[in-house]
Amino acid sequence: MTDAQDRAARERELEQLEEQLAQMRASGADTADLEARVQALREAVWRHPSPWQVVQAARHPQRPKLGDYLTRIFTDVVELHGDRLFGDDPAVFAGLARLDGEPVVVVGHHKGKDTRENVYRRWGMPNPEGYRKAARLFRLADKLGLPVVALVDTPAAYPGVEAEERGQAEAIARSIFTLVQLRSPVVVAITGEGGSGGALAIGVGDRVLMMQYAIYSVIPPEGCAAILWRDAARKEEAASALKLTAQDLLELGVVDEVVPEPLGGAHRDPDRAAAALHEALTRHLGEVRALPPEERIRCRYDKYRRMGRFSLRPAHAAAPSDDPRSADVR
Amino acid sequence: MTDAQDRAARERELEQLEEQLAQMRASGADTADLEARVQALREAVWRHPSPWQVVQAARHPQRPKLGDYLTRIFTDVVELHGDRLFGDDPAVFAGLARLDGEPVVVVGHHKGKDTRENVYRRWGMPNPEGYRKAARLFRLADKLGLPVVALVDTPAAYPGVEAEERGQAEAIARSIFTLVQLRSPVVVAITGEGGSGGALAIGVGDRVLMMQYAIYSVIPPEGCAAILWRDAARKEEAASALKLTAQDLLELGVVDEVVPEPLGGAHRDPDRAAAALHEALTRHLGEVRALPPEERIRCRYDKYRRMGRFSLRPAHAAAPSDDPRSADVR
Amino acid sequence: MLNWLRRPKYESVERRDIPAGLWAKCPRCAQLVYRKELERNLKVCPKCGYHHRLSGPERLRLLVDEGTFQEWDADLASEDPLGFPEYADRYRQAVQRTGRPEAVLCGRGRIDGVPAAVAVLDFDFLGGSMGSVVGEKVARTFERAVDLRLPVVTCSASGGARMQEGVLSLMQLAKTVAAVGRLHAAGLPFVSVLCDPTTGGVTASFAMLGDVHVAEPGALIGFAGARVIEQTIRQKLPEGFQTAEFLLRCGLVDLIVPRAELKATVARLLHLMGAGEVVG
Amino acid sequence: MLNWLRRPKYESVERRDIPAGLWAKCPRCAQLVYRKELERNLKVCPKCGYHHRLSGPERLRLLVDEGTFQEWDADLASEDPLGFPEYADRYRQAVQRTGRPEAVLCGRGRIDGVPAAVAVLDFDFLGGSMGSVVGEKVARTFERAVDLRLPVVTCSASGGARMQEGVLSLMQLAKTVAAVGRLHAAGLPFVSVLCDPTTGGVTASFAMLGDVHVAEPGALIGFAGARVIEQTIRQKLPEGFQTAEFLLRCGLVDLIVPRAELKATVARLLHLMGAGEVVG
Ligand SMILES: [Zn+2]
Ligand SMILES: [Zn+2]
Repeated sequence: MTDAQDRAARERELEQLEEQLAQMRASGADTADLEARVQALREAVWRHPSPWQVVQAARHPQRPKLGDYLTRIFTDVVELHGDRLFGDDPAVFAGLARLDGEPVVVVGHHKGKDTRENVYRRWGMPNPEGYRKAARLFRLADKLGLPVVALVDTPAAYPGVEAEERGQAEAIARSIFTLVQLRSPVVVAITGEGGSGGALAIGVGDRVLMMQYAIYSVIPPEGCAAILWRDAARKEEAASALKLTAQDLLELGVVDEVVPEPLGGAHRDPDRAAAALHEALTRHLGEVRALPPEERIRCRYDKYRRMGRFSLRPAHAAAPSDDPRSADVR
Repeated sequence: MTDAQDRAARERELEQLEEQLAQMRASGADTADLEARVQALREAVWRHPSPWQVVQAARHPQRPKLGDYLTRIFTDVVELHGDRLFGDDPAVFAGLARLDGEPVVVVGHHKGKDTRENVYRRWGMPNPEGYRKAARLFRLADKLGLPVVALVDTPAAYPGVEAEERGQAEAIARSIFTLVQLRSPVVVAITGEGGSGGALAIGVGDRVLMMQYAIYSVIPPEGCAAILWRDAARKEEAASALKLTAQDLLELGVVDEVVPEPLGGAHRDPDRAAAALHEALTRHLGEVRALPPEERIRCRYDKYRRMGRFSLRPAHAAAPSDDPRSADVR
Repeated sequence: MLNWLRRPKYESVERRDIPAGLWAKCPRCAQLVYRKELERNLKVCPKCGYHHRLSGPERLRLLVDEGTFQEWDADLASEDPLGFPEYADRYRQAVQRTGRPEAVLCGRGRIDGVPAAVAVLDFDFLGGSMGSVVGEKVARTFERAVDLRLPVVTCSASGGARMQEGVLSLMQLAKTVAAVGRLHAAGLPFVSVLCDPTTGGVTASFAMLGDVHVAEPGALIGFAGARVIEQTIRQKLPEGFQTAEFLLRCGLVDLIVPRAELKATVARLLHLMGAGEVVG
Repeated sequence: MLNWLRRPKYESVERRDIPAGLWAKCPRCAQLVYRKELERNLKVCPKCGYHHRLSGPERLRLLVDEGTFQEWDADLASEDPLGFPEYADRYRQAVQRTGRPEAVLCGRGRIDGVPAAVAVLDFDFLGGSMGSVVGEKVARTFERAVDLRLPVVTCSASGGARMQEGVLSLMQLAKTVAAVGRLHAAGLPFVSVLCDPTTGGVTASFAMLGDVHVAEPGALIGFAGARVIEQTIRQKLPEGFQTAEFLLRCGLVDLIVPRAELKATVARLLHLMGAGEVVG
């Protein structure tokens, strides 16, 4: 039995035990023994989860969504609508709220809780209107001097004919352009799926946090496997190759902190997940808030300026440049 | 016979003579006598034209349009397309060009030369995309430090369902908002019809010039007559009441200079009309260019801030306020 | 505070919207409603939720905390700059009929305790049209707000620019937009409340430049008039065209708020935009 | 100047687009064209006007005055940051096959005499994909342009972000957009030339933020790939979808310029945006 098969078998066993446990609890039976077994197995399964396991956790239907965090972390939430140009995109939330009593602008991808809502919100895949609504709120934050909190959870920008017609690429580029130049503090949290440009469009900030079992990738593992091996079924290998887990991205310098989740995923204890996210948001926002705006913009520029890894071609490397950006900087 | 009837009779006579003159010229006959008669009659008819006569001149099918001025006044014209959001509006021209050798941004309403082109360009009535394209070019001028020249000639913003859906009012308001805050010099010329908000959207500048037989009105005379007297046929009275001629608007402080036209209208000698407009544009642009941007923005603010006439209500006028804006300022 | 503000006259509104007597007929659901009940319900039909139009003073009473309003520039009056036919008479009649000086009420006050500069357009006065005085008073409201570090709340209800002041009315679009620019540069919040109806030049100027756009349910909001559009496209307009709900779908309005919640919502928005801290 | 720049190798382009021998078959009109004639015609089909793809060096030769190009950062190379399957091999092969170091050529030169900073993406090199090196070189091009007060011209031809560098490639969108912001703040012109094909992450970053967007006729320009969209909407895409002409109608492109006029048009645009005065 391979590692992956072994892992899969244990995951199935865990699922079965969890179901059994739920039934026993419902019937009022004594569950102490079973609970201990479940906990032990859960720890075994999740101590070193495979990247594909994390992908599944990030996409888990019960995983807390924007709305779950809004109600637990923020108070006084008022959703604002519309891009003032064409429409209002239900796949993007944008509004005003309080974080620890202080007003902030909150923007995030809006997935649904059931099929009907998912259809309405396009599974959190924005159209250009969504990004333009977000950018409008970013500019409002800038005008009023309010911090921005962005919660990222999207499979991708919506791939549709009308999205292309109305400038999906322009909307994403413009939103990033707005964020990198914003005077306001910007703290981003990848809470679920960080799907490429569709995520980055609202995911550029002074600090980027990432939930423990969230993913962030330039392409979905399935798409990667289809391109690389012409076989979407090799998605597990692709998930490993893409380095899309929070720990990977922390090591690559793309995210600043990994926010811990309950073992096995935030859906097992949304309150605890939200509390951890809340603590991290508060702490990071406090830190970036302390900087003067010009300094903050400069630091944000440098942060993204440093991202990426490259080296000097050996043939030319005899005399390394004294430009600090010329070589690998991580 | 009333004044108006008398005037109409003389206009008809002038038209007939002009036609006769053209035929005689074509047949090679001696036209000296007839030319003198035509010239005398033309002077009589146009020495003190009625407002309605001016309305007709402003709407004359042969009146020079944006394209006629572009070719005569500017060089090196490059039209740019699109609002980068939704579409490209053929009712608005926007581009780069040279005025007296210096680069400028040129924006203007784009009417057609024949029915087919008029349909395509919606008779110069913009959709929101047109105003958003214009505003994009205004921001480009601001970035590059280029002056803006805006040529106004539109019956109105296009009154359509889709225009409303895509925020016609927002597009107009936003374009004005962009213009009042622009660091670049902005010189506007009303060359034909200045149709209310549809004209003002690109018609706010450091200087506003107006061709002698152009009109500028908050409502078309026909619409005014329909509202006021429930009789669109009383458009001539309405044209008088609305004070929509260049001379009226100069006296009201809305325009800064009246640009002379050939007797009877620019269409009688487009070259001469363009030369006069060119001279005025050059002169005014030179003047506003000399100011530092902050000063220019302040002056532009004050210019519009002063527009309008009002007084203190007699009951309260015993102690006039010392605020200079409290009373009529013209 | 002026007398007419403390004791607003409702006659004109009532004349238009409600038949005389104890009972009023709702223009939307055609049901008869007891007039006192309609008043108690903020002129919202208890049967169908139709939001009757409010006069400027009614709107002010709805929005601003009692006893906190200080009016600005009540003494500005039009001087009929074009000598426009019938304008002087109609203007005088509007003053007499409404007991108010012009189509806008401006001043400062508190909204659920939040100090704010307020401009309320009055549809009863020549259709809430914007001429020199309305433009001037609105612009001054924004300028004073900058001086006093106050947020601005406008409530629009207007047929557009005032025809009788010709192109001078049109210039009020530029004037008010320029004043909004000053508030924007000062980083102060602007909530634009769009009431029934907001059309033409008012929509195409300050009213569409709010940081947040709040509309009343069912309010007519648009640029071009329905009749002009019908003549242009030569077909019937779609159901619900130019309503607040239509504009929400088109991305032009942030929130639709029932009248009973308007004051609390505006106050909350002002707080959330950082306005609560300012002491007025 | 590097050797491969003076004597560009066309093989790879020719291998893909043109059958071996003296005659080439046009992929659009299927007619046979004499290869030398096609070369003389800037690889535009003389029968139907189809614009064959150009390699990076061909594009540079088309755009930049002979003998004026000074390359920047030719020595930057990917270091396979994820240890991604097959990447190291494919990268090495791309270097060998094209004789070029990466998927972008950056430097300064003159365009019809106008000094400019130039970045040309090379579709021959791993589909012009943007990884750490492309992002870094593009960002440096904008930064150096600010230092030297030069305008920037980019020519994009790219399948998007480079999958094999994972989310580091995605971060190049933010990096390049931030660098465009610096150029913007410096008031310097940016002409973005969109060549066939420009898709994905390159379109969604610097390429869509030009002051002026120039596209080649028929060029494919878009964000999402056609196959992904077809799978999503479950129907055929409209005729001409995501072509330059489609984007012009959608308001996303300023000008469509045939290849023969590209250089003169870009130079003219730079002049008109005030770039001519800068001495390089
Ligand atoms: Zn009712
Ligand atoms: Zn061909």
